[in-house]
Formats: sequence, C-alpha cells, structure tokens
Amino acid sequence: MQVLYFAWLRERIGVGSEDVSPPDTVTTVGGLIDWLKTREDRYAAAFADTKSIRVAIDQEQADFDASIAGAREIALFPPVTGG
Amino acid sequence: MQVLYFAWLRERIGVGSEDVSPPDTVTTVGGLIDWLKTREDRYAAAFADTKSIRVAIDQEQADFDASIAGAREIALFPPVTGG
Amino acid sequence: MAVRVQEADFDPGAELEALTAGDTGIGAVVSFTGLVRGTGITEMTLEHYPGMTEKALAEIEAQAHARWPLQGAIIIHRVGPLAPGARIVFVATASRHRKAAFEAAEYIMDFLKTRAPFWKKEAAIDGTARWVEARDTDDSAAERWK
Amino acid sequence: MAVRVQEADFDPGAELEALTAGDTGIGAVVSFTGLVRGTGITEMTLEHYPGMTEKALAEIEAQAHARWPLQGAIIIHRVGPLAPGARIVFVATASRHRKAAFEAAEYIMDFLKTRAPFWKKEAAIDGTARWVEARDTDDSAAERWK
Repeated sequence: MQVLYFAWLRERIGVGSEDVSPPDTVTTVGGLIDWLKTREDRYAAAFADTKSIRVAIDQEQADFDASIAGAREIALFPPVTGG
Repeated sequence: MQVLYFAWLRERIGVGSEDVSPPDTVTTVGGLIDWLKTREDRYAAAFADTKSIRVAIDQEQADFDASIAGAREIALFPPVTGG
Repeated sequence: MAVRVQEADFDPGAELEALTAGDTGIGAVVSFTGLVRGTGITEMTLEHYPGMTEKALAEIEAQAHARWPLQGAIIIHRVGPLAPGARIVFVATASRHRKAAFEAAEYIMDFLKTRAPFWKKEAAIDGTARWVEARDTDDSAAERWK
Repeated sequence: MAVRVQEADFDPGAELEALTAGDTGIGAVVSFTGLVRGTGITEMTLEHYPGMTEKALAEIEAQAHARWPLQGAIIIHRVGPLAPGARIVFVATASRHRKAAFEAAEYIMDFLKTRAPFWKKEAAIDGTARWVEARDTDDSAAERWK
C-alpha cells in the first residue's frame, strides 16, 4: 500500500510517499504506525507523539483503530491549518 | 418646529415636512401626534395605529413620551426596512 | 468615515481591495451584499432620512469598532429606484481573526436593518405598489447582541 | 462543483459577480477572504493533499447546501508560496436571506479550518521557518455546529 506523509511529518521522515508492505499482523492504522516506528529512528522520532498525528484512508478521515484492510492509500499528517 | 414624515406616513399625510406650532400644552411626542390628529382627517387616518409609528427627535431615535421641548426637527415614520 | 449613502452602484471587489490595502495585519475580511430579490416585482425604491441616515450608520459602525478589534469597516447603502438583482447594501469588516470579522458584519447588518432610517417600496408586476413591512425576525436578530 | 484549489490569485469581485449572475432570487451574499498576516514573516507556504483536498472541500460545501437553503456557494483555496497580505482563501454563499448566508459561510470556514488537508509553513524574518500549529479555538468553532 501507498503511505503518504505531509507537512513536518514529511520533513522528518524525509519522503512524501512510499510503498510499504507491512506483515499480516498489522491490521489497523495504529498498528501500521507502530510497525513504521520499528523500521528506522527517523520514523520513531516522527511518530513519537501520536496525539499530533491525523489519518486519512483512501482520502477519507479515519481513526487510529480503523482497519487498513484493502486500503490503497493511507495518509498521515499533523492537524490541518488551512483557511 | 419642523415635522418630517417618511414612507407611507408621508404619502397618507401628503407632505414630507411642515412647520407646526403646537400649543404649550403639547409637551411630548405622543402629545404632538394627538394634536396633529385633531387637525385634519388625513392626520387622524395616518396616525390611527400608533404601534406602527417610530420617532426621531433631532435625528436621534426617541420614544412617544420623550419631551419635544427645544426640538428643531421631529421625524415620524413607519418601522425601518432598509438593508 | 467609512459610511456612504448613494444612488450610484458600487463595486464590491474594489471596496474589498481598498479596505485591506497596505495593512498586512488583517487576516480576515467578511462582506455582506444585499440584493433586490426580483420575485414578482419590477422595481424597488429606497427612501431614506437624509442626515439621520448617515449619523445612524456611523454610530452603528462606531459601536462595531468598540465591540470588536477591527482594522477597518465599511457600510454603503443605496437609495432611489433599484431593479431586481441590483445591489442595495454592502458591509465589510476586516480583523486579525475570522470570528471578529464575521460577528461585526452580522452586528452591523442587524442594527442597520432595525435602526437606520430606510424604507423600501416595491412596484409589483401587476402594477400595484406596496411598502415593505418590517419583520419581527429583524428585531429579534438585533436583540441577541444586548 | 464550485470548489477550486489553485496557486494563482483570484478576484473576489469577479467571484461575487459570477455567484449571483442571473439569479434574482438571491437577496444576500456573504463572503469571507482570508489573508496572509505579515507580522514577522516574509512568506507563507501552503501545502495540501491533492485529491483529498478537493473531496473534503466539496463535501463541506455539500453539507452547507444540505443544511441551509443556498442558491450558490464557492470555495477557493490557494496553495504554494504566498507573500504577506496575499489572499489565501475565499468562501462565498448566496441565499434569499442574510441569516442563512452568514451561517453557511461561517460553517464552511469552521470545517475548512479543521477538515481540509492544508498545512501552513511560515518563513520568519529572522530566517527560521516553522509549521503553524492548529488552534484549539478552531476545533471548538467547528464543534458548535454539531
């Protein structure tokens, strides 16, 4: 699946998007983030404070306990500040 | 003193403004209207429903019991409908 | 004094531009434009009380400035005959944040509707004419700011 | 769909004109324009989530239409680098009466601020850069419509 990062999350992780293949044991957004944190220090640092992370699955807002089964595109980003 | 009429009050009375000299016994806006009503039928008809009449004394909103002593300009009109 | 009463039309875009020109402390601009609704009418005529109108609008604008931190505000109201679709009134407010700009614009409109001496007369397509009656909802809208 | 996300500036006057053109049932038009406040900054850069942004704005606009009797609405949001004083966002709503137009414009702005995937980065005059933090007051502003 495609994972997208925006704003300071993108800057800290160093890429705007990447293809990832988490193991089958990863079933939720929260699980995906925990798995990403184990990959490299920059992920662990970027996701240190999950209270500041928002999620969209296939471009719809979602929660950390939402299922990622069948998702094509999962976006992780800070709280939005447009307008 | 000058008395001004606006909107349908102006149309019913037939003039937009006139100089009037009420007797000394007329001391309030309400008294002025009662006195005007005694002058001619068109005034009695125009002022038949005083709930629909608003007042300004020297261009400031006022009540029926406001004193007209020293007033230069008394305006009588229906509730406003601008905007 | 950013208050104008005029027969001529106005340009909302130019008014918005002028309101914010040169002040980069402004973050939010709210505008209200009132138009002549054309349902069943051929013309709307606006009568007003020259002198008192300008004073009433200036006082409403001053009260908005006293109540919210505004960098600017403008009130324009047309008088005379107006066709369906024509602009009648324009109010715009500028502030650092949107809440103040929105509230001040609504406040100005609520008091303009209930305090400024304007009267509307409609000419209907059947040839009759009638003075528009004041709406109780306008009074209650103004009451909420007390 | 009256939703646009673009780098280019826009013309509020022309947008207002287009929103009301040919519809004489409209009595009230409210607009909100958001500007880059220049206090201490040299530039503001807007990042967004292409695809989701347009969907989120279209959904906010549809919800406003469902909630108020609107004859029209438009949402324009710029992205990319913006100078102090530049326009960022424009929202306009058209209705028969002012209450619906005001409320719908505020509703759209409240949800745009909390739901649309935009992020602001400020370049300060001292050479540093920082991502603007979300404000709790924006969340509570959106909560009031529940």
